[in-house]
Amino acid sequence: MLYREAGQFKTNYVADQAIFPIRQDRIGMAIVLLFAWVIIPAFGTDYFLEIIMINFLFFSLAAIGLNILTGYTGLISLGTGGFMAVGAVASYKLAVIFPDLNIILVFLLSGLIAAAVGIVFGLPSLRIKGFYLAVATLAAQFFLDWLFLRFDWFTNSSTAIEGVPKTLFGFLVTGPDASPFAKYYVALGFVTVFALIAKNLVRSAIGRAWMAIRDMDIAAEIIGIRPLPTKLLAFAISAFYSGVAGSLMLFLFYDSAEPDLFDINLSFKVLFMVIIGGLGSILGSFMGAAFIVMIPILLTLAPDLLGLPISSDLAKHLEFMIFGALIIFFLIVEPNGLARLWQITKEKLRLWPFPY
Amino acid sequence: MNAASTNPDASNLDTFPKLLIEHARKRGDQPSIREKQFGIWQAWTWAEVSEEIKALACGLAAMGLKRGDKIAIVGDNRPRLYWTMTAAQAIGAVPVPVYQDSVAEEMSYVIEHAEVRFAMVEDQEQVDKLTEIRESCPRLERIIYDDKRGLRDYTYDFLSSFEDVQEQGRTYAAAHSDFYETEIAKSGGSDTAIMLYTSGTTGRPKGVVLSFDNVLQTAKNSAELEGLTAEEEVLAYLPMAWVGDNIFSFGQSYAAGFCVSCPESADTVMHDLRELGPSYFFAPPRIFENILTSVLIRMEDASSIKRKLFHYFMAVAKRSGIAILNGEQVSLSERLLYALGNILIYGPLKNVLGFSRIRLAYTAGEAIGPDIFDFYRALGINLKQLYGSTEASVFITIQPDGEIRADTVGKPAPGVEIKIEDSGEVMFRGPGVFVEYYKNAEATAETKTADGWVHTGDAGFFNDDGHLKIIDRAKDVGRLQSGELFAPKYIENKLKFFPDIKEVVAFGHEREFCTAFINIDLTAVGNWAERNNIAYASYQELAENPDVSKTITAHVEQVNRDLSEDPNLSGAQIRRFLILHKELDADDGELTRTQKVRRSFIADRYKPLVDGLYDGSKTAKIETEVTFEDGRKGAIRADLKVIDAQTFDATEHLKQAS
Amino acid sequence: MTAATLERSAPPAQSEAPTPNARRNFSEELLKVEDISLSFGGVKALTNISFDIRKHEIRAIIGPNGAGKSSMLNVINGFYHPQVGTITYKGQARSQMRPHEAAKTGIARTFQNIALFKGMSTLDNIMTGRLLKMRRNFLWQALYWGPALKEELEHREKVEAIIDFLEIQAIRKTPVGRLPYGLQKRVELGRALAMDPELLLLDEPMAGMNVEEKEDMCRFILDVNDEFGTTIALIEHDMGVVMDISDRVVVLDYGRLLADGTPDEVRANQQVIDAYLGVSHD
Amino acid sequence: MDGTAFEFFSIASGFLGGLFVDPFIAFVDRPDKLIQIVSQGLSAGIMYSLVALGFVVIFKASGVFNFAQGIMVVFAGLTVVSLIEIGVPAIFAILLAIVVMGAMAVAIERVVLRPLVNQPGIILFMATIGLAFFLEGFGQTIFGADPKPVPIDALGIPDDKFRVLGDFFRKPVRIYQLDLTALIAGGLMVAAIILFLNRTKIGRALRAVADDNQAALSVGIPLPFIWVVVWTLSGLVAIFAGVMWGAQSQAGFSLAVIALKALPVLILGGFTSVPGAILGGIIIGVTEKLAEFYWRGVLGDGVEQWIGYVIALIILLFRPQGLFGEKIIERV
Repeated sequence: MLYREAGQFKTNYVADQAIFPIRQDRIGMAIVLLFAWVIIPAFGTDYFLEIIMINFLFFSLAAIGLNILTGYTGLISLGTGGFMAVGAVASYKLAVIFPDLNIILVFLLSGLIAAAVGIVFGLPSLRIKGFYLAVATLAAQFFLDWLFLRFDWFTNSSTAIEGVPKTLFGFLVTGPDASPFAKYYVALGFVTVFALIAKNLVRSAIGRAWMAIRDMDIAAEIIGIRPLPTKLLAFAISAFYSGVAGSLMLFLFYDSAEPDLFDINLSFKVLFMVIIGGLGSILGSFMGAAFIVMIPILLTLAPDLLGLPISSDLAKHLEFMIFGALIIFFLIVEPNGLARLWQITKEKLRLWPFPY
Repeated sequence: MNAASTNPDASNLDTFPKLLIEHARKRGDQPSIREKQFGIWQAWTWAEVSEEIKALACGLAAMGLKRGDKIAIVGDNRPRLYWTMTAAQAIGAVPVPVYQDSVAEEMSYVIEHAEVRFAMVEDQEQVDKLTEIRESCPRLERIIYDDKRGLRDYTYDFLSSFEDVQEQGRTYAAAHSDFYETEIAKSGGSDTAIMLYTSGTTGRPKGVVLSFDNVLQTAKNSAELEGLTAEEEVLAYLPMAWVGDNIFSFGQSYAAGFCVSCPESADTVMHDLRELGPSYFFAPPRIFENILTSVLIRMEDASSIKRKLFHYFMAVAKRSGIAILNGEQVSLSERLLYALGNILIYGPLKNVLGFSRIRLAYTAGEAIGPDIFDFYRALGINLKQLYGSTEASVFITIQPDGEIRADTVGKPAPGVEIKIEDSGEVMFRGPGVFVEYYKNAEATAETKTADGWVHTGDAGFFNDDGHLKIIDRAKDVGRLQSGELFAPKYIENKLKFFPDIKEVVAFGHEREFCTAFINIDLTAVGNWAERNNIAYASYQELAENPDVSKTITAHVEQVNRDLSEDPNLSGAQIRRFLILHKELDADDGELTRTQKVRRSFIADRYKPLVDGLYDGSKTAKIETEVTFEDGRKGAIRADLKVIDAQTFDATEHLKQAS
Repeated sequence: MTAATLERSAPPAQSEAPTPNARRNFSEELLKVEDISLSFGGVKALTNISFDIRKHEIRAIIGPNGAGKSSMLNVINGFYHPQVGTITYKGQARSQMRPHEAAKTGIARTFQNIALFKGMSTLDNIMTGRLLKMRRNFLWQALYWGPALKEELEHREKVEAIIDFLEIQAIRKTPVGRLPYGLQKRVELGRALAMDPELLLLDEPMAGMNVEEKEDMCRFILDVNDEFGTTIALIEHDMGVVMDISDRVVVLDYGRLLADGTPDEVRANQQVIDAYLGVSHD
Repeated sequence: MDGTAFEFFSIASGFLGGLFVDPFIAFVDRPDKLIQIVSQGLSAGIMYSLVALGFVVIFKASGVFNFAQGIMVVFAGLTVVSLIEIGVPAIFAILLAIVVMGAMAVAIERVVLRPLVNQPGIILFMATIGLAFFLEGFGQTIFGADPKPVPIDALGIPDDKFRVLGDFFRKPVRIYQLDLTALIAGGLMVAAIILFLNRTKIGRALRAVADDNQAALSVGIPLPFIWVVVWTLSGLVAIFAGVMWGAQSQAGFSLAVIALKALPVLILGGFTSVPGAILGGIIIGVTEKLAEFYWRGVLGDGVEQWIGYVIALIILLFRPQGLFGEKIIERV
């Protein structure tokens, strides 16, 4: 309905292969970016920026990472939390050991370290498939959890790792004293750049190789795709995203965290984002992250809004139940995720008023 | 090359090659033609096209194509085939486009009759066809192909590729530096621009000779009348051998300087139409009708909310949209409602169909159903009817903006005079009037009077507003035994306006009463059957379904009721009819290539059925030979039910009305 | 009637010319298999198979169900490793090879049960066929700019030429999962062609098709052979098709070589007649 | 060789020695300890086996990777305990728990599985994670979040330990009756399930379903019924596992996480193998306890948290189908 595609014809491949070949999509994206970069920081409260937006942003990044692995390459992973932990710990250590290192480099290097760890734990994927692989990735999760808890070198002998205060262009952007405003921009910058990179990857040769492996690995091999490097690259890039997300989580959101924050439940949370958002969709990663981030917040707010006094314990229990029920409900309604829902809607809008 | 020779003054731009050079000079970097190929719309600018055509023209000359020679053009709409027209014209040769789907025998006649020496064809399929008929057409010396696919093993020495010809042309042009410009300068407005073979309903096709003046004047006049600019977008998808395509996709493009786009393949025309979003569009009523049918069918499957929205706003549009488009007075609330409808329904609908940007759409060739016509106008698409013929270089009448009616074809086109003979036949005279029928002085004399008036063969009259109304072919208008008027096409069209009915052949001339053969529309009725869980394996089975008969009978009776309102035609109501067991098909000779029914051929072929309609029997038997898609032949036997329809007399109708 | 009526692409007026099968001469060996034996845990799939495939020819492998035809293709493109025997490809005796290595040396194939990437469009599926030829690493691809974009577009052009060749423009952006069977087969052929193969292995390219689709597919196979000079080895059940389009035929039965020769020779071979018409093997 | 290199070398050799030499010295030095730890490992292993068995039964019959198995164990255990707490006799408490688990199976089939039929495995897997969340919230609402002690006496489970082999070793080996009971009862349970699968009509149908859904349908047993049966069956196993496990410590929601340890058992044994689940459980249980005890000196506490996975991974690298899975032959 909103789409007016007649006359938007392409006279070269550059235009035809653009990320948003339809003009209305470009306009939509411009509006989203305008909101994200100007309107939200201009009008958002500290609470909104920090608790909702930053929370949403680093989870989006983690979800994109997992989506590359699970959605595009078809390798189920339950180790995201572990890779995020690697990123968080690495950035903490790097920031402490090299106090002069630029914060952006700290985050990127942490991502690279996580990527290296990802490659190691990705090795079994050559031989193991499906749920076997999923369980194998749990090994990464548990091992890393234990590692960071057990060897206090990682935490500098403290019980928690901390977001070290750092400046960027003269502004304090991390640590407890940094303003949510500054933190938000750092998170947004990372997410914008890396979402674009992810989108570029999945629509070029490497993305097609991943999807080929996902859809039919035997045929992929026969057209010349080498399975191990392709899968390992997916693991590495996925872990890189998770690692950076873990760093952002520590430096921009929690400021201080015990390593067990990055436990198996965090892995599940990100996996939920990917499934609810939509496997094999960058947009879906954002939608899933928004959904999973918002549910607990809404569920905590709901009793107050409805004027129902519930004990905090009961509220907590109810939150679990509702969360679980919602997950099942969404899987039943649209197993292919919110992105698919949007895709269908978009398809309908493009064909409106026709049904097909 | 001096500047003067490439820069003829404007009044001297009397041929297409001259116009081409002018366009290359004036808007050299603007697109001249596009083709969707390899997934994108590849474009050539006027400057590039000018170079391509020059190389081609010189190549053709180098290979021996002489002034006055004919070159056949066979294939789908493709840039290189359009270039061939201009290239041939540049060196004084005459392009003869041939219907690409005609069978070898039909093609052979045209090639032979036109004394074609060269042929420019699209691909292997056409090469094979022409190679086959070459034996019976000794004059055909050279076949040039555009697409070399599958032709690698063809070693015939009479075959050349398009690239070869251009290569030779470039060499030739280098050696004869002034050749091209001199040749172009040699032609003038009165020289032959093109020969088009009409697919006449009877007899052999005739070669209509049109001069540059004919085509160019008509194209210029019409472009001026409608305000066509160099910014128009046009999709060239109709057969190149048809005069309409020659005007809309070629003549007017040169006259106004706009870009013409060729679709990717026959399968993708609708999709390409949507992508391109033309601003100027021509389609015969049949296509508009098909689009409307598919719109309605698709809306049937839409959710009930959407369906209700659609019907509600379509009612609004019918009520006010047409008036708004015609510039009439409409209340503010209706205008707001229409604007809302535009957001919710009309805009998206036009977008999906590819009609969003249409400023001007024409239809012609047959009567268009009022419902169909109104539908598009109500959407805000400026659809107009025109009346024309090959012999007129298309335009005889055009509906002026603001004076659009479904049942008339408008006022005389610029420069055209029209008179009605006592017999009721429409005659015209104007700049587009053809030169002659090629090698057929007799037919020329029959059609064109000494002072330039041309018989259209259509019966019609001017109404009070000065609009021409066409009833039927003059020779087809007959009389029942009772002496009452029988206009078969009028009746047929009325029936064909029902989406369920695809084709009708009415009988009645010198008969006791009027009868008809009916073809149901497989798409529309098939869709109905699917929704009602009625299984059917073939057209024949669906046609025999009693529910279908019932529906069709209702349609026939509705038409009878309408006819009874018209005192002149009330005698020619359909008393008996039958639903044919097969679809009428051009491959069986039952339709012309432009999908018009060949009445007498059908009457002959299905004589047992016609007899059955008049001898009062309940059923009629028939055995027919058919050609399958793969070219094999087979026979269909059928035992058809003859249905009696209720008729109404004028008085009864009046009684009901009072 | 089957596609058997489709003649090798002789132009119409030259029908008096010697038949193309006889006219076509092949001497250069592209691939030779010698004494190949393959078994799965004691079950013998192939026994002592030897034959060759010569450059530019269309080589058919026929035989009843379970004759080992597909196993033979799997051996050629490195999916199965025979226990005994040697494979000489382009003059080099091949050791064990993984399928992606076979792909690198110019062997492409299609599958009996279509093996397309269901989640991707026709265009993307065929684009995957170009992966081996794409040189830019993922860091460039992450930017989708400069050399990576240029490379992407070059390959898009190649792929578009294939789409045009196979006449599948209308389904360019349709996810392949939604396509009817016949078109899927065509897309799969497109993906194999995108690899610019020297040897194209087709596993029952016409299985499950109607007459019209078969004719189309025959035309495409012949055109591929003709235009690109691609050597083709195909497995097919439709004898009419096989006899019409292939230059030489290998007949397998129960994993053994039954006959090898031109279509006419094979047709006249008594053992072949027995295998096909005589005692039923089921 | 300078000082630091030597230092490094000695640390490394100490580390490796701690991993691969010292334990064996300890084995010989204190065989009583070894036997005792192996027996603990056996009893933990049989628990893993039981949870894994629940997974296997469901996965075999419906291809669902049931992540909620752990929470079902907790839920079942708490149901029994809570019923006894409010005064229901033990035997009725167990019978009631069976009814509850049966009802839960019906509900799960109706609400979760049926609408998701024919969806890919990962979707069903995610749904069971959702189910796990729901059950956890639901269970905490009903039973409260705090762990409850299992009334061992009421259930008639012996709670003594006895010392054996005192004559052979420096110290006698302590064997807990609880472990022994678990071992014996677990063994009986497994035997019963194997009998059920092999000897009853429904059991055979279940196995048919595992091989081919269509084939099973043609036998005339409705798929939903089979699903209810397998979920009830795994509910039964859960009751047993919940009570026994709870008896060793306490019945509480933390047990659900421990149940994740049944996963490497699955890899090891194969997702569809009943004997695999049992043997895998015992291997993992014993290794875990051994590693925890003997490597504590070098690696510190908590080795048992991940060692099972590492063992499973190492085995997978050599046998991708697990110890008992069928060999996968890839066809094209």
